[in-house]
Amino acid sequence: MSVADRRAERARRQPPAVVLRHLGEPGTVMRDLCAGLEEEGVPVLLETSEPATAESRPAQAGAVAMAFAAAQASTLGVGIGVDAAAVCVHHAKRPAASPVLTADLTQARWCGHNAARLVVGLPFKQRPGTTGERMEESWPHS
Amino acid sequence: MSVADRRAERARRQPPAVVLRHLGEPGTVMRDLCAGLEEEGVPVLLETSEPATAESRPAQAGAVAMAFAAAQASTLGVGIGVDAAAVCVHHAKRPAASPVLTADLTQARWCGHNAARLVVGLPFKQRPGTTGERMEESWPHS
Amino acid sequence: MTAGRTARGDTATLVVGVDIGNSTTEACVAELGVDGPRYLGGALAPTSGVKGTAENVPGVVKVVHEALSAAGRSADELATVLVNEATPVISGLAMETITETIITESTMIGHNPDTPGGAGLGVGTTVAFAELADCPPGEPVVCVVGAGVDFEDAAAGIDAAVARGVAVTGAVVRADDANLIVNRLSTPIPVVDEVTLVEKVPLGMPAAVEVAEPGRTVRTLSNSYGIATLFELTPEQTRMVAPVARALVGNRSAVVVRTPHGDIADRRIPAGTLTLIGEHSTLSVGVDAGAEEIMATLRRVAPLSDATGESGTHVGGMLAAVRDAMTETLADAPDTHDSPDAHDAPDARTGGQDVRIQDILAVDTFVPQHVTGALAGEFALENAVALAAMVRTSRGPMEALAEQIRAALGTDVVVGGVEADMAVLGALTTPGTERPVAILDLGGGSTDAALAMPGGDVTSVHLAGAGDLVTKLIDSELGLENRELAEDIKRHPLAKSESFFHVRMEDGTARFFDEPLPADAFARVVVLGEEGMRPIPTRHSLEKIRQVRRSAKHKVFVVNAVRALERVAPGGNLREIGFVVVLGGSALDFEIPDLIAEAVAGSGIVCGTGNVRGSQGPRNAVATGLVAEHAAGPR
Amino acid sequence: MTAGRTARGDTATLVVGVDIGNSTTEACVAELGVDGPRYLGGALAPTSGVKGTAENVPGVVKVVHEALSAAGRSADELATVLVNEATPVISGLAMETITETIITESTMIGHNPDTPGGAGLGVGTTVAFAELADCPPGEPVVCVVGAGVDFEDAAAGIDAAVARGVAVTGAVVRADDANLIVNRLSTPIPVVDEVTLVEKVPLGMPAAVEVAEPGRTVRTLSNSYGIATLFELTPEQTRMVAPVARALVGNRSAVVVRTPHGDIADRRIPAGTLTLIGEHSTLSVGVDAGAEEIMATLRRVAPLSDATGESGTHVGGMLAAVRDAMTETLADAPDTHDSPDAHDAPDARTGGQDVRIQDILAVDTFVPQHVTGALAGEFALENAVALAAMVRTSRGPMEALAEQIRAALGTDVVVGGVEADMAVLGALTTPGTERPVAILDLGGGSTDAALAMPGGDVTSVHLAGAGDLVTKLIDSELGLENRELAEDIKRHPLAKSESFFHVRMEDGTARFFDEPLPADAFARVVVLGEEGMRPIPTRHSLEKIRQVRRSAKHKVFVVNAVRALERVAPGGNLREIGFVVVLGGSALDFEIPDLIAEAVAGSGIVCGTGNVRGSQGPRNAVATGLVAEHAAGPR
Ligand SMILES: Nc1ncnc2c1ncn2[C@@H]1O[C@H](COP(=O)(O)OP(=O)(O)O)[C@@H](O)[C@H]1O
Ligand SMILES: Nc1ncnc2c1ncn2[C@@H]1O[C@H](COP(=O)(O)OP(=O)(O)O)[C@@H](O)[C@H]1O
Ligand SMILES: [Mg+2]
Ligand SMILES: [Mg+2]
Repeated sequence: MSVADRRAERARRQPPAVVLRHLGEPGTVMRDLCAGLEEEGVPVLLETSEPATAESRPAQAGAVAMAFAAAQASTLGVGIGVDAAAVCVHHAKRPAASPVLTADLTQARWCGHNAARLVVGLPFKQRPGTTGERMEESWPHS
Repeated sequence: MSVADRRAERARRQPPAVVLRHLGEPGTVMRDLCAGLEEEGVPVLLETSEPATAESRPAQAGAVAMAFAAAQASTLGVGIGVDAAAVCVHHAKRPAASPVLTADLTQARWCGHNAARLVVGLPFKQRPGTTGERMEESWPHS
Repeated sequence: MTAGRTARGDTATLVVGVDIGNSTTEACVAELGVDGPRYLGGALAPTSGVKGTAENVPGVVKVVHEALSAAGRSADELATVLVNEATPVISGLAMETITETIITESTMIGHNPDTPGGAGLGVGTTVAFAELADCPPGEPVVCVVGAGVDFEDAAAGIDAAVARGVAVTGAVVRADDANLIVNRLSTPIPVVDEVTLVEKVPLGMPAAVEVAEPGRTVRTLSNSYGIATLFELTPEQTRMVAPVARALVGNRSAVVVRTPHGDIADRRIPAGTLTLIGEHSTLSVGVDAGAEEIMATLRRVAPLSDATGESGTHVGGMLAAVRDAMTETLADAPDTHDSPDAHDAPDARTGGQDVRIQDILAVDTFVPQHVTGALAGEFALENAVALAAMVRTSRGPMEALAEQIRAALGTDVVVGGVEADMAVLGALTTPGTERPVAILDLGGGSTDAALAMPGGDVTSVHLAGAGDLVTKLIDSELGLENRELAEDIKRHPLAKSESFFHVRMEDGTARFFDEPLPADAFARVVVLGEEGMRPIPTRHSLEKIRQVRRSAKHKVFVVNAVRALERVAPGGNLREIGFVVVLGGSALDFEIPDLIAEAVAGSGIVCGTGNVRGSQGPRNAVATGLVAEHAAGPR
Repeated sequence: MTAGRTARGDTATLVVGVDIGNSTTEACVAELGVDGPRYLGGALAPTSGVKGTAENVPGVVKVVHEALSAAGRSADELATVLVNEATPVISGLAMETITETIITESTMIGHNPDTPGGAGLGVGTTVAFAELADCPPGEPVVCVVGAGVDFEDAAAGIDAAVARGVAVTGAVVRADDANLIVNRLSTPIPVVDEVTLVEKVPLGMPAAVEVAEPGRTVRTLSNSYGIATLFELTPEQTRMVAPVARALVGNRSAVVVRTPHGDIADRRIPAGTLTLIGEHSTLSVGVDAGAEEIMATLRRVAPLSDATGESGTHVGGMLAAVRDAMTETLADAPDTHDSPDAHDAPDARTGGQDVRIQDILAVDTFVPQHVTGALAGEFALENAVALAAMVRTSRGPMEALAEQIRAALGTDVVVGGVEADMAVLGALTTPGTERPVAILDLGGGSTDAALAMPGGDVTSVHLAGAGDLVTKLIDSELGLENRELAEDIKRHPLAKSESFFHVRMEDGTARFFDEPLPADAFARVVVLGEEGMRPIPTRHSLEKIRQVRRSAKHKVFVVNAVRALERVAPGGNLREIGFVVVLGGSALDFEIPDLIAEAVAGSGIVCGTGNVRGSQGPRNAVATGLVAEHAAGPR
């Protein structure tokens, strides 16, 4: 069994969680991602990817491929990949090349929220900087 | 990569489907299972397991283990295992030892329906022979 | 605590007020000092036996001890126990189904299998699958596939007939095989499956099979003129077929068979009559006239002196049972006739057999019932009327009960003032209230109201119908046949388990769980009760269950709250009431107080759930009132 | 086809009936032989320009050619084109918001963040996070955490204050950080987050923060007496705070700040008045009195001769615009005054400037609006009144139009009989119908009805309000600001995409897809329109959207159907009508005909969607009637 396989095996024995794979040391990007997931109440499992595999691909494909692999490893079917330039959220049931969403590193917090919302079936949060949707809530009148 | 890993890899490239693993030749049990899935409109992928791995375990554990492995391989996270005595429906997100349902071979059709319903989030059909639940539908009166 | 006692000196006396309710007995401990009562705590327990009888003693002893120990006091410090008047209230519930749906000659199949097959409309003569091979070419047929026919054989047989030139336009199938058959046909046809009594489908008759696209409903068979077009009906025949079309509205699939006398009838079942005896007039009304008519008749004879129901009907039985139960209670009470209560209606006499129904609440409801003659186990929502009735004495056999409590506790027992007055006094300990204040005491069997005007006058009323009727409506409208589950549904919000790891709450929010949820809850609506999630074993949607729950609360409590407030308000004008304080067990409900507040908001009333003594919520008002009254000294 | 022609001999003449509707122009081709008309087909296209004007010619030419080519005939075989009277109808819609919610002094926060933190109730003085370190121990405080404070710092700061003995009981936070903060505290507190204008929360004031368990709603801050208890309010102050409690009903989290003059007001906005001029009396009614009052006033002045709206209001503007548009249309028509139509109300005079409003429909609705003074972007559902008005002439400038059609097509053009008579004749080609029959023509701008008695008498009525008003109500009640999406929602069922591979239909059934659904539809409500799934960009639940859709249809079409049938029925008694045939574009709707059928079912009426000529559904009635009338020869 390869390292990746053993890791997948381990993940299966863990409590259900979104899997987050990233290059190098956890920094503020990872902190933001985890914060988004924690605020939504969905657990996350951090794993460092070997830079070797990731660096041989272009930046975004790195995040996408990592996210897809992470999604396969996640008992919840949701994975996040982070490379030097991008964050990607993926779902195990989607085609590998068609991730749920990708964003630059400044939008990590938003990605974390939406990875969690993917798990519990809530509509995604509006991407920061886009216009808000109408009617978050409303009080009845009489 | 082992045989099992390659198979999982192949499944991922397939269209989304429930994965069904069984011992030996497809027979009426498999036909019933597939009929249940087809009637509900959810695709299924048939795979024969090597008897070697399965026979070394007790009958039910065989079906359960096969179902769990099948669920891991399924892009929909739902797997079915069939051994000489039992049918098991499993979900990738559940603990390996706690399948969604197990039944004897005569209830294969019912298992097929419920594997499909697991995918689309419909309540399970009543197990054949148990008393039906109330109120399948009702017409309003005026 | 010790400091408090010392500060007040030795003059402080320890008293406990006890309110014996129909369902719940409540206690309030206080120390009476020079500057009024100092409340130390309270307790509550289920009432033992029928309110106002000697059976109540164990419950009273229990709450007194619990209240004392919660306050850190011992029984021998206790000076006086104050008990409310505990006038027995007996209430009853009954239900009459007043409509019935009957299909004759197997005219139609109006069920909704989860997985019908094909889409579109097929018209032809019904032919058994076994006879398909003998069908002459050219004739359009609808194939009826009975039990035991394999789906591959069914598809092959239909395809062979089509190849011979037989126009097989649709099929009706016993098994859950519709898509399996359609997927194997060279040309898809509409197929309705899971028709349990398929052998009863009349053969050799013109028939139509319609299946709509997923998420849509049939358009032709639910339209009288659609059926008329298919079967070339005359206007007279179209008139006959109109009920069939109406019954099929909203279905995704349907079958209509044209038989010589086929019909679907919505029969009204003659239910018993109810005779309402007012002080000035007596009127009878058929229960099948519906709740609105019954309540209008009630208003016409008001004030009500008594009511009787036709014997042999549920209503007759219920009214008799309520009367008998009260008679039995009073038979145990030698002192029934002492001190009639000035606050109660003069008709509430309680002598011997002279027990009279004081109020009735009729509510329109529906009950899911199997349709007679249906081929696929269809249910129809039949109309029904639920009735609550109430008998209440002006004063229970209190002295005997007080004597027994005295003996059991070894302290002085004082039978306190009028219950409504006590409730108002207790309610006024809610912060933010002042006279004119009305209380609404929402119990299990009755809804009681009292209005206290600034001068101190209290008017009160006791109406039939409260929390138990809500539970019954939920139980029967959802067809649960499980009162305890219905009670859970009444009290708690719903959710739907959407995966093994999360549920969606009825407000749309999601909640994630670390441990996988039980498989038997999968995709089910669950009620979030005290002991966790409880699946509801029906196929009703979350929205449907929620709507039944809320409408049951509305039909009982909003109606009764308005009825009660109009009866106590000066000139029936709600604007004369400044504050409404909602009390009682049903005031603990998570939505009933809001429903009532919304209903009276237009009248400029401040309405909210009571918070007795600023801490007890809607509980303990009468017990607290007893203490307050006692502390104020003899009036 | 050729055989058919030959069989009928050379005496058969080819005619096309053309119905110019407000929205749609329809044609019906037939061959008139000795034994009546033989229908060959039809066509339909959007009406070009305003009905009854020369602009209609291109549309007419188009449908005639399409109908002929569909029937396999050429234009030079055509003998006669029959055109309906095409009386112009101009309708208009307007909306007035009549309530407004204003929060003063930032008294409350009533929004529902998805993820508030903690659970319970906290009461204390509001303190900015930066000042927390200076708080003396002992004092209960509610911490206000502004923008830019990191959640770890927030949690550390609160924990430090607590360690010093400051009772931090709750927090109000700018960012979406509630759970992040609560998870890091030694003792959890209720935290309301995503308060966008957190810097406006008044500091140094008593405040309460309440967060309910998931799936539950606040119990204390939505109860007037709960707030009174927390802030020790007098009865007078409690009365002031009651609207705050009411606004918070149903929220999972809430903040109330007690400021000296803090208030929340439900102001009624004085909207304009509407003056309804009847034949016998004139009455004015304020639009803010609501739809019920407006419609009651309308009944009091009936029959209506005209209506005016206060200038400077939406209603005034709308009525003036409708009038102007009609005046302009008529100005193009030199022959306006020829042959006034006996079937129409005598008040529908059309001379020059003398254009009069013929009917008005008022509907109560609501519009989600930002609450003035709200701190977290809260919306309130403000009450509004929507109005539809209609002007219709007795006869349009038909001769000019007929002349132009004649020129364009090179055939004889005959202006046919009265529109209502033609519609009835066409409707009676629906199988299963006979006189007495009423038609209900549900269009875009108006709902028309006609009753044909067995003798042949036809009574007709034209009412304001139809499909376009339904679309407008859906648009505004959901706050879409997208009429085209609203039209889609009106016409098609809803679904919710629950995963990347399946959607749940509004009837609860599921549908699986082989291809992953687009990520932007994930967990969204979608409408299943002709071009596939279209996500609805709001956060309304499927049930909410469905309920708005159905109630809009009910408010317009059920109300108008009953109004119209009562006006045409002998003595207003619906039981005199045997059959109701529903026609027009809105009769194609998947639920409007069912809603109407249900509403009239009690009156023993057979009601269904028309099926003109047994094949055209609810379309083509007038065009078919023109042919039928022509075939029957001069009466
Ligand atoms: N938490 C709760 N939510 C809703 N209803 C409740 C709750 N607790 C008790 N009830 C209802 O209160 C009713 C009993 O009220 P109670 O005041 O105890 O009766 P009584 O006044 O007759 O003694 C029952 O119908 C019960 O279902
Ligand atoms: N399939 C449909 N479902 C629901 N409404 C429809 C459908 N097709 C058209 N409509 C509605 O019909 C109305 C137009 O009706 P129509 O009879 O064409 O108007 P008119 O009688 O004014 O010519 C519009 O409001 C449109 O939204
Ligand atoms: Mg089926
Ligand atoms: Mg949050």
